[in-house]
Amino acid sequence: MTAASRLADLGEQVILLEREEQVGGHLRNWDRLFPNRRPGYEVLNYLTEELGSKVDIRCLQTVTTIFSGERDFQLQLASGKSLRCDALLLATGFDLFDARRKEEYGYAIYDNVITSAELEELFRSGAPITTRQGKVPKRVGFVHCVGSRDEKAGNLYCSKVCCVTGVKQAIEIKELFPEAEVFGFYMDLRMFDRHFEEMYYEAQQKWDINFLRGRVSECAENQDQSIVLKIEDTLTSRPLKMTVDLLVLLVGFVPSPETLRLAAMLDLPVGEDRFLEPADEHTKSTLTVKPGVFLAGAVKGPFSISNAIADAGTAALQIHAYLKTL
Amino acid sequence: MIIEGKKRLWQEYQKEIADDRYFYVRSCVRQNFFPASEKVFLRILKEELGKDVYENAAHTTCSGIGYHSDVVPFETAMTVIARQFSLMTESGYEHFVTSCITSFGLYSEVLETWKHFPDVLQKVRGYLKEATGRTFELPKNVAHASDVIFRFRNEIASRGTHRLVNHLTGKPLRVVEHIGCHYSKMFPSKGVGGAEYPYVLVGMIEDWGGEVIDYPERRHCCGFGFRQYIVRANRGYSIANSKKKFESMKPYQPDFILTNCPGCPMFFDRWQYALSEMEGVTYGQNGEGIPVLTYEELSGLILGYDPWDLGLQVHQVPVEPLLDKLGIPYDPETKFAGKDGQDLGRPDAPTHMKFF
Amino acid sequence: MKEFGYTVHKERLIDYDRNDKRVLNHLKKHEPSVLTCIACGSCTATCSAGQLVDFNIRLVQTLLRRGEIEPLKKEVRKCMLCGKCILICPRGVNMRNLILAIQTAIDKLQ
Amino acid sequence: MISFNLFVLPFSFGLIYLLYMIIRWWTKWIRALPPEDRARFRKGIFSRQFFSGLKEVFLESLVHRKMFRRNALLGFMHMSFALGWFLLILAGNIESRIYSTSHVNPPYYPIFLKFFIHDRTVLWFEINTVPGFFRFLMDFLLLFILSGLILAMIKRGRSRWFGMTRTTHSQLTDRVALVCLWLIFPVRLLAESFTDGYYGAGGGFATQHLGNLFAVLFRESSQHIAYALWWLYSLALGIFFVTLPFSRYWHIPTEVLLIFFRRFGIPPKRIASSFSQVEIGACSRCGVCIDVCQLGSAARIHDIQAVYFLRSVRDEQVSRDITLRCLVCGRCQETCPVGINIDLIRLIERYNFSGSHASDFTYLPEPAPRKAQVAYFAGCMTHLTPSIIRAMKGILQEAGIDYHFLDEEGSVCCGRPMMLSGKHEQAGELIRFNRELILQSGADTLVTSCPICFRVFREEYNLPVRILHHTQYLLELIKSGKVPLQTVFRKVAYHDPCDLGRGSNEYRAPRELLAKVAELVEVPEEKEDALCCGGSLGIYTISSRKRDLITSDALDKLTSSGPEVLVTACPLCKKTFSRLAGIEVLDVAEMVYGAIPE
Repeated sequence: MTAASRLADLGEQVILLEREEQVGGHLRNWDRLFPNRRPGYEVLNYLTEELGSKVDIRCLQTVTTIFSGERDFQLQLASGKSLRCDALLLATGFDLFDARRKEEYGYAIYDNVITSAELEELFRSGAPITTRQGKVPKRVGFVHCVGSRDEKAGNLYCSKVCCVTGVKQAIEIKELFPEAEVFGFYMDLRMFDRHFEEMYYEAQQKWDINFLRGRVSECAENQDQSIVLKIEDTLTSRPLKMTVDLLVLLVGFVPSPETLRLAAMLDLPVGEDRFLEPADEHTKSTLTVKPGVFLAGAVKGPFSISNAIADAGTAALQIHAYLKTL
Repeated sequence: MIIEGKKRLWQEYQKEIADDRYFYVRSCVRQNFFPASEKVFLRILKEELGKDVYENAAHTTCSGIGYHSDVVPFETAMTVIARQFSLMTESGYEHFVTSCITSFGLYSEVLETWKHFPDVLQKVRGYLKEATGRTFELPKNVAHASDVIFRFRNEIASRGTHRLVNHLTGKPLRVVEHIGCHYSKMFPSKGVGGAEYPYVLVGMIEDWGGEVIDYPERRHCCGFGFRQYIVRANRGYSIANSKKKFESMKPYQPDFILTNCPGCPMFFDRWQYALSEMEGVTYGQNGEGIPVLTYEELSGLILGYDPWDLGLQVHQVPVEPLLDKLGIPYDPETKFAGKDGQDLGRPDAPTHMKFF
Repeated sequence: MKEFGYTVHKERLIDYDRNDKRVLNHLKKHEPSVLTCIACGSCTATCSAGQLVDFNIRLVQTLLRRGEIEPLKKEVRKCMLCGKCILICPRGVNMRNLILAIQTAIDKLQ
Repeated sequence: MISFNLFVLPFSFGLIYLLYMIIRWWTKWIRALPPEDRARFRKGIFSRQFFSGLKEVFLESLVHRKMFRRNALLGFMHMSFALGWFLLILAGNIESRIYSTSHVNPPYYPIFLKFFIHDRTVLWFEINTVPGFFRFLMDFLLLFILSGLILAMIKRGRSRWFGMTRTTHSQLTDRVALVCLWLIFPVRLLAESFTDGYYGAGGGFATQHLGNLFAVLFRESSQHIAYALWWLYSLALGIFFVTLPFSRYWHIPTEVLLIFFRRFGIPPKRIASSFSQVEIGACSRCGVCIDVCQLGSAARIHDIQAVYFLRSVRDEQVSRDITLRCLVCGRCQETCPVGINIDLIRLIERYNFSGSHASDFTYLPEPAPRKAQVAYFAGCMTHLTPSIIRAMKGILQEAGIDYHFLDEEGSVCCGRPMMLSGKHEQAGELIRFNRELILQSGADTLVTSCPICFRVFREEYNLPVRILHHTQYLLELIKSGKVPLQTVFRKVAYHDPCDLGRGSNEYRAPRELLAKVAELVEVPEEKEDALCCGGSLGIYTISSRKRDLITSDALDKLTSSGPEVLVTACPLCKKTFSRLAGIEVLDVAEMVYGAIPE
């Protein structure tokens, strides 16, 4: 969205193809954003207003084929329509890791194991947060790095934003249930950006949230449908067993099949981590090896919202510069 | 518990099980632990299902116990297994069925190794040739005996005289299923239902009318863990593991435990006795233990075989309460009578556990 | 009780559900700085006593959080209260009162 | 015939009760003394010490010399009450003898003399006569006291004039006693005046005139008013005497005993004893300790100052947290007019809270130091300021000293921090270890860089060797010309570490050293009044934020005259200051080392 409006501002004619019925991507499902816990819709509204009617937005569109011409591209759409363009920007984002693939956590099998996305949806809808049996959770656990930094899940990379999301959601749970015990089970806490570490400090100091270092190895369901989890308490180097009423899995980023399909059509290089490779990691991070094709945001790997917006701006400028050369 | 979730997983972990012409290899220890089980397996396949099962008198241990106790090197184990395959090849069979879970695990391990490192396979062929002058083909299909029973569970049910239902209350029996660690923990794809929620025994229980208990320590090892058991001083570890499981399953009030491994039923059965003697605890209802069955013994009961022919009298946790629930008739008099009627002698009654 | 020549081994596992959190709760009230520990271990690295014995003042905080009272009791006895750790701690945890308050709390319980 | 009237009863009962309480407690405390101290006491009574004791009682309890030194107005206020009242009683008794018929008078007789006696023979201005003189004197003394009373009232609102920012929050008993005390003298004035006015004679220059005025105003009824006032006067006295033992005024009798305890050489104890109890009772809650406490002035903690702490101990309501919330910097002790060992009483209470937990120091190794003439003990904290160690090594090498670095491989704590927590037994184990270590080194001089260690070495180790702080030792070296120095022209401010200054009374050495190598600038509140850096190991229950407030406040004062370097002589002070200081913070040793020519 940002890239589109920037380009429009620069006087370019932009067509924004969206697969969903609305633009905004994952941001639409997010209640509040880290680190300041401001409502997600604020940002979304800003972006939408900024976009206004500057660009031609076409929702529910799927690109079936792309013909790469000398200096332009022909897009064949599922709708039957086709359209020509001088430059392509892939901003098709990411998918969330399918938590069912971590079978040992029992997601979609045990009643009270949910994902961070589901919890966020609960926050957003304002629906009461209870166990599936309808009782107020007395102890809530957050499992970090679900589907990230995990050879068994086939993802060696770090999804970057789950740590801070975990801390944010933990605080939000405490805001709702001050009496509840909240645990974060982590391998490392990567508070990589500004105000993140302070938020982590607040979580400990103000909200009394416990962070326990170790990766949850397996979960099981008790008779009362609470979850008993096993973990090594690496700080005492002893195995630890704990019952939680609600277990939240902080699911990471995975490349979306759609992105990979488009990449294949444009034969763009794909990295070991199955995210798209820019022309140069440092100096040409929004360009690709293919002239006229550009990348922005989470097609290149895990991105925070602020970083994605910044990246989109850069991409817009790169595209503008490129179009001048035509 | 969201059952759909499990079903979806079970769909993912389907495995091919040959339907006839089996080359059967036995377990080292089961005939001492639960003497009738392997015999019953053969009887069911041959007499009930009319399958072709071949046993070769020359087959040996797979050396798994030695391998897992760190006394047999992997090369040796592979060569021994190569010999088993050569016996199969000679006898003109391609479907390999093992009675032992550890063997099954080891066979899978060896075959995977050979698949990924063909040079190792060549080496082993060389060893075998050198040592015995034998050659061999790889089996087309390797299954554990419980896989085979699983495959024919409906046939068994249809021929059966009993179902896993309490004939007094009409309620389904509540069953704890325990899978031997070496069945699918090493190679989830080689086990029916995978490693986390194996289906092989669940399938039998459900299709025979029972209800499966999923308790927190379900995944935990029975406590055999070769090294732990074989060294006497280490048996404290072994029994502690079993105890952990008993304590975890007790609140669910299971009617019996079903297993598919040589070691597990042995330890569930004997350790319940040992614990009752050491700590005075029992885990079943009103002072009884929780009966432990092998899948063959259970199949036998379903098919209405005489409990004593199934060797249930050698269980240390008495099975009578279970037989009563199943409504299976038995003669207490003949419990300790041998095949030809001679007296096998009665064991001392346990101090705390109810004995019949 | 029969003797079989072996005993049932004790669990090494920390059973968090069963452990005693009363000392922890007392500390949360009387020395809240304990909440902010990030287990970096700088306290242990500089500890005077730690140079001589396997005393781990970082572990004191961890055992406290896990409700492992027995080992905790043993551990706190080794502290010399010299206060080097306080000068090092990046999160301003007040270790010396932590030690004393733990002892007070344990006394209260017994 | 003995003069009597019902209204004397409240006074009399009050007096009897008070005397009973004093005798009861004094005997209790004296009995509770350990044998050797009781012997000292007995010896003392018949020695010259007794009279010097009396002198001190006069100077401190009545004249309030120390108060005067602190603030003239404050001193006068206290004196007018104490001395004035004392003299009033004295003179009153003598005066009463003039009119007394019997040999012994009931104690109330002099107090209510004017009620019983209306001497028309002498007029108020005939002060050359004996009775006239006494009338004059009595009125004069009464006005003297009332002047103090007025000051006391002013102090309520304008405490700054008396050199105090904050004053004590008083308890109920204190307030009751205070009201009575304030009533006694004006009521006495009125009672006497009304009486004298009614009888038209018997008063002094003040009472008589005031009386005549009342007589005109109230005529006949002034007699009844007078009677009522005498009742009120007696009641005020009575109630004051009864509440006294439960109020701050208990310090009046107790301080007297304390003074004799000290005079007779009875030493303070490390555990609760009658000495500490007498000290606690001797606190007059004057509140001068409140302003000097940095926890109050800098960290806004206002409930733990010595006056409140001692009160809560006396009322047996002391809490663990309050006991442990004190820098033990010694500033309050330094300024206490009664000279109570406040820090010691803190440690006694901490000891009482220290609970049942034995320490486990079985891990301490066998000390095996190298033999050397000088033993250097850096101390735990110094290991966190390696620059000090480097400086010391450098200087000792330059001076060619044969020394052994006792704790080069890390130290066993000196034991003072443990003592500060009240655990002396446990501290004893650490002390035994280090003592052994020092003795085995065979050194005749022990040098340490840490004032905390220095103090405990001196006070607890009883070592047969010279114990020096490095500032003292370095001064020796330089005076003996072993270390050549050149002045580095830098303006430095010196901070006195608590345990070196107030704790060990060493203010000279560091200053002399610095004078040789740099230019010392003025520092407010130095030497005895020096501030604590905030890093004190004496305090347990405080947040790091509060500590920082104390440190920043101290820094502001220390750097007020714009030095280039802040110099101290304690690794803990250095470490504490350098976190927040805008300027360089160095140890004296570093300054000296830096002044050694290439």
